[in-house]
Amino acid sequence: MTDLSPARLERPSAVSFLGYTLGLVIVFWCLAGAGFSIDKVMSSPPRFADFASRAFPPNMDPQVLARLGWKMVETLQIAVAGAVIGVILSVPIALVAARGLIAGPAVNQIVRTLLGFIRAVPEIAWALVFVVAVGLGPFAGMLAIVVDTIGFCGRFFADDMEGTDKGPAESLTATGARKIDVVACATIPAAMPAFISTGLFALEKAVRSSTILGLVGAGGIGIELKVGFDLFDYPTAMTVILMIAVVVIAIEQLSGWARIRIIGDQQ
Amino acid sequence: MTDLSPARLERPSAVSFLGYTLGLVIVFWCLAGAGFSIDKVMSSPPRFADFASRAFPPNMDPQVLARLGWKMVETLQIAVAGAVIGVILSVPIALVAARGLIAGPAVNQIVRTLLGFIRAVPEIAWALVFVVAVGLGPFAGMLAIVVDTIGFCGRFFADDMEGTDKGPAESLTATGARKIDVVACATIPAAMPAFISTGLFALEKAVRSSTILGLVGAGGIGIELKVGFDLFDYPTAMTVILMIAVVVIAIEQLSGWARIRIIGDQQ
Amino acid sequence: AENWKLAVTDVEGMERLQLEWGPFKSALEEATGDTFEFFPVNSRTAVAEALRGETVDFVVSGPAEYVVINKLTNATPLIGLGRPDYHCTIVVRADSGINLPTDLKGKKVAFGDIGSTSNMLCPMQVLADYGVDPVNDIEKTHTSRNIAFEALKNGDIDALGMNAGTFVGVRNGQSELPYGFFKMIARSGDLPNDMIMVGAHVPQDVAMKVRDAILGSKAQVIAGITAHEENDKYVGMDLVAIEDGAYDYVRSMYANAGYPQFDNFIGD
Amino acid sequence: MPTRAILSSTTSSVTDLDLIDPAARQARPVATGAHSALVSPVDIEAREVAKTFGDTAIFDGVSFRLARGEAVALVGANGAGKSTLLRCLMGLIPVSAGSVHLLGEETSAAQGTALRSLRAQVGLVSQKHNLVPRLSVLSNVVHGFLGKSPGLRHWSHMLAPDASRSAAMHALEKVGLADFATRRADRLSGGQSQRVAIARAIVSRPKVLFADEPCASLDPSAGEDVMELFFRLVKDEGVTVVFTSHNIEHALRFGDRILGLSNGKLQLDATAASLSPSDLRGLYD
Amino acid sequence: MPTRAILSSTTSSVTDLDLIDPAARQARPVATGAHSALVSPVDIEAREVAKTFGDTAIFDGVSFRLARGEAVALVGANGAGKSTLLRCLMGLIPVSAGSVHLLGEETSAAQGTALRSLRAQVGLVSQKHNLVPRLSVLSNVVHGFLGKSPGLRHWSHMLAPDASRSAAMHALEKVGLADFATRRADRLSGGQSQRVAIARAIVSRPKVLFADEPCASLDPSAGEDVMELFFRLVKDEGVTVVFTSHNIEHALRFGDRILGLSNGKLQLDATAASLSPSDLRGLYD
Ligand SMILES: Nc1ncnc2c1ncn2[C@@H]1O[C@H](COP(=O)(O)OP(=O)(O)OP(=O)(O)O)[C@@H](O)[C@H]1O
Ligand SMILES: Nc1ncnc2c1ncn2[C@@H]1O[C@H](COP(=O)(O)OP(=O)(O)OP(=O)(O)O)[C@@H](O)[C@H]1O
Ligand SMILES: [Mg+2]
Ligand SMILES: [Mg+2]
Repeated sequence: MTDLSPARLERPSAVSFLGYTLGLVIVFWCLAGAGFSIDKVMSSPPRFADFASRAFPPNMDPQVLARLGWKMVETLQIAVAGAVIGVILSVPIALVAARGLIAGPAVNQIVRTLLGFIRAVPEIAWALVFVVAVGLGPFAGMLAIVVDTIGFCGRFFADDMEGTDKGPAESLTATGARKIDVVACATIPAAMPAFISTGLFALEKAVRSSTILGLVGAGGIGIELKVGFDLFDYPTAMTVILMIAVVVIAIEQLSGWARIRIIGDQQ
Repeated sequence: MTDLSPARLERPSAVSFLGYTLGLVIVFWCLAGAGFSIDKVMSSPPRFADFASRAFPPNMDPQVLARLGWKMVETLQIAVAGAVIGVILSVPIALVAARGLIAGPAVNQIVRTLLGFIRAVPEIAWALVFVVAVGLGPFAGMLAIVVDTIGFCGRFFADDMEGTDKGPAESLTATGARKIDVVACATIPAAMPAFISTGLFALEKAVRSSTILGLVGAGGIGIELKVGFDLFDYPTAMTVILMIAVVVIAIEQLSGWARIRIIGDQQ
Repeated sequence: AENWKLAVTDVEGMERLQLEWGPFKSALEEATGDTFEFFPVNSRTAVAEALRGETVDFVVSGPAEYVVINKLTNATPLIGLGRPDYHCTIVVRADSGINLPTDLKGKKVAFGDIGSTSNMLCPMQVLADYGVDPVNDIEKTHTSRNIAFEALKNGDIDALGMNAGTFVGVRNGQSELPYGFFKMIARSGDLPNDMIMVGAHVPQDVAMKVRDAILGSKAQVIAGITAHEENDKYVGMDLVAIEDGAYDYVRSMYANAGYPQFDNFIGD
Repeated sequence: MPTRAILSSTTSSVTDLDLIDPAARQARPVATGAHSALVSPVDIEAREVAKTFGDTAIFDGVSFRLARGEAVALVGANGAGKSTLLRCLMGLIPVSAGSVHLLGEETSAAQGTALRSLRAQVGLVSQKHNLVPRLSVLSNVVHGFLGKSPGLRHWSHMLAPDASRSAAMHALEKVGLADFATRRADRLSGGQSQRVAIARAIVSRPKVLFADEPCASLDPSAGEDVMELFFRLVKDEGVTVVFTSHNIEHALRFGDRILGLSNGKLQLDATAASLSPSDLRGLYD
Repeated sequence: MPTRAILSSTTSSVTDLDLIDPAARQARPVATGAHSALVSPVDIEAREVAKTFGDTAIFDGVSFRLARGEAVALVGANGAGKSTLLRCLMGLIPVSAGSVHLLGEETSAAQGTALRSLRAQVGLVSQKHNLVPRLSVLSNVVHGFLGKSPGLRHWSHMLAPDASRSAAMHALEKVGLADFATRRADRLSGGQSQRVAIARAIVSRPKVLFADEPCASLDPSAGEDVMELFFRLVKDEGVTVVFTSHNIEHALRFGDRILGLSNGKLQLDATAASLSPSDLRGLYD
């Protein structure tokens, strides 16, 4: 009987065998290069406790809280504006970046490469570009967030759409629908939970990377954090981190709520 | 006949109507706060040309290229180590973070909140924490990347798994399989393309955020970039950006290749 | 009355000014009769580009920043913000056996951000003054102040060059460390002043008017700057007229640190 | 109890079908009978069609001509290639060799707008139903209009023109699901989702209808009703219907003509009248 | 041409089934006949079971007792609640009222390990097949062992113990798909994927088998073969089989007993012998 069964592993070709081996070797070489050491991790708790003791308790002075709260509102305002515009612009970009959706492989490749460039350019460089373009201030910060969001969401939206079940799309294609209609009616509904997850992450990312706002003179909570650290004022930095955490977790809740509504219980 | 058709819109409840309106108002308020201005964008080209002219051509001095190339290797080494460990650790974390998978809602909530905290803490703070814990050097940088990767991948892996088709999982549950077996056999294969997309993005992210490596004294290309900008040596900064872009695009290609293999043509 | 745009960046030791500029701003507006729009900016590169693009008029910044911004945009100094005790130091652990800067040859030394006056340029200059070439003789690391400080405490690095005032403040906050855990093995002379500079596009006479107005209401403006500080370490600061020549020393520091492009003497 | 929904309107007069465009009824000459390829126009023609997936050949040398208004049953064992052949006929997957003509145009060569306008005149019921899971049943049916009038208005029943909405409701009524219009498509029973797929395929009044095992999940009575519905489309409107079925009785009763795929060839092409159930049995060995 | 695969081994001797554990064959006393609830042990019992989805009641007051070794056909119109009832019986969705006993334990109350070990003795063929699309056919079948021996080794055919692999191949052979073992499950025809689902359900030799329209996508001959296979499991091994079907002939021929759901109630519970096809017709109006 046993001889009926197929081989456990298809015999890998020489090339792919080499590929796997090389991959493993590289990972271990990287681990070695990173100076991996369990000892070091083990010996850290006491030093760490000392450090933590200097950050606790967070600074809860009402005046400081009020100021930080206000900066957080500023930050949120710009982050929301930038993320919303970025997410909206990402949808058409993702449509042409996704393989097998509406554009051919050459276009996919070009758009994905451009998105890669956008991500490769660091925040500080985008900040400079927009300071040059529109001057210091919140608008430059917002534009930097828009670009950052496009680099992130454009790629993920495209990947999310590629991963959807092709069945409904095929059946709609059979009705004679245009590609764009098929995408709107079958692909996007299928990818919607992933879109929400990615889009709200982009908002969260915009809030967290509010240091970018500090770079362009738009105030925001990022500058408070930097100054807190630079002045060794860990309790205040801690307060800022806690505020950011509250926002991040609130966005996470919103995302969960929206996703559950869309995914449904599927029973 | 027409009266047969259901209403176009289910009448929204007063609460949700208020919710939608409020949402719109907030978005517009945010846009206003961000100082949106088309004028400013229009007037930028000459200033921008001046800026660009100072960045081009990139610095292609062979000596500089060699130095930067070497730093890039260092960076990649630590980024790969950190991202690989982070991605591996993220899988079990995501399993308990994903709703309706193996853990109850309370556990999901706690884990997701913790992941939110991890993301709320900025890179510089993680760098500080790990320098305190394990001392200055590549290992601290790697640990910071691990934590960063967990915050990112833990959340996305969980969301990806929540979004999968529940049918196969139900049928495997019916065989009496444990939850963990169901996840391994049905949920993870379904989420695999998304895992690859997210995991390789985490690697890309680790390379891009290599400034963190500079902060912990682990060298890396990040500090070169910072020096380039701080000392207005834009051509060199440009070279670094181009190098990062090459890496980002290479990772993107790898991701596309692996995803296409897994998604298949589905005909 | 005109509306000026004023950016505050990298004013070491006066970081709080970036956060709590309200009183300073009103003092300025009262003194000049103009209105000022404030931009706290974390990146001197961004400020320089804004000045060059003429989207900002005045900048409050430090000496090292002035040197590079001046080089890039021809902005000129307007008023110096003279502060007491603005200097840097080289610190080691008391138990390290290092007593002289020359003992640091071949050792690990951490500095602050690249291009920071008191956290990088100045300590490097100090080393050079003691006969240690900061580029070739030591193993240097650039990192943030807190990371460097923690690393020194743990012995990951052998010495740390930073703003002396900041160091003293931090050390005093470390109640659990024994007295005398650290020692300074060298310190610099006082550094040139932080300043308010004016963009090249602002007409000279207008700039002078603003300067005179500020100098005329010195007391209020100083009070504005120091208004929110918990302690009085900045009390005693002064507003002074300055000239560019005072910064040549800083220019030479750049060359000494391995970045000759900002040094007048080499450039000429 | 919403359980039992009845295919009530299939018994009503055929004028129901003409709701949108009464003129359409006479637009297509009705075939005079089975195997009328020579007297009435040819709607579907396959010439030496072959299909391989990678190295695996599924079928080859498949040729046939189907006249307008014929009801054709495509039969064959599991894996014989019925679904694959239907997808080739619609140009959803490329043929490996040969050519396919649909309504006078070559689908296997058509592209872009030409291919789309061809498909817009053809309805397809997929074997897997392929509804869009998270949308309502009504929206799924409204999607059937996307070929004929593309664009935003047919993306959702909420945006659809009144005429399309009522036509969609009417199609749902025909398959007995009018009460389920607002239900999410992933909360239907197997048979219900199959019926929605049928409604989507017929809502835009196609000239040609491909139905891949349209009755597989239907209960006996609903299955008959659906076949009756197809029969009416053929007889009264001259629609050409090609359906696959594992129900030999259905195939012989509702098909004018039977095509049988077996071992990668078209082994059988005959009028239903000339065949008995036992003749088909041979295809399944 | 891989097209036609034959259910060859269903005609071979029953000892095939005993490959893994020859002792198992006699482990379960065989029922002496239909409606033997009183003489042989009761394997499945539903007491006043009701199910509602949100506000929609699907059925209520459903009660029955099925003896070990009975073959039971569950019939009813589309949307009558057959699939829902099967899922309630397996504890995959909670019942809204009443209780379900399976193999002597209350599934509707069981949790954790108890529920799992109960399910491990039960096989299920879902109406939608529910294969894991990107895995191989063989891995999908090997998954059938996850209940009896959980853990890594049954995650994939590559890791599976030899005994499981050969049992899985054997099950595939029974459904005529031995040649497709390494094919990705999303590249199968409709009937092929249904057969894989059947193989997965029987591979671990369950004591109870629930099959939701197991022949819907199968060609007539394969459908018969699968029903024969079930019949053998019942007669030779005392497996209790509950299958739903829209094929009245199958239901009457292979079921000892017929349960009919209609209008939210169990309207019919009788031996197959006492019923004629026309008796069932009433369920579909
Ligand atoms: N993407 C694919 N790659 C390889 N083989 C495939 C692919 N899709 C289908 N096949 C194979 O092609 C053959 C024909 O499949 P098809 O779905 O057309 O069969 P069918 O006649 O519709 O069968 P059924 O009655 O089971 O629906 C099958 O053997 C199937 O396994
Ligand atoms: N998640 C759900 N929410 C609401 N209603 C549902 C849900 N799932 C199923 N239903 C409804 O429950 C009823 C019974 O569905 P079920 O799938 O059990 O029918 P069935 O008897 O198996 O029908 P078929 O023969 O078509 O497979 C149907 O009317 C269906 O629309
Ligand atoms: Mg098929
Ligand atoms: Mg069902």
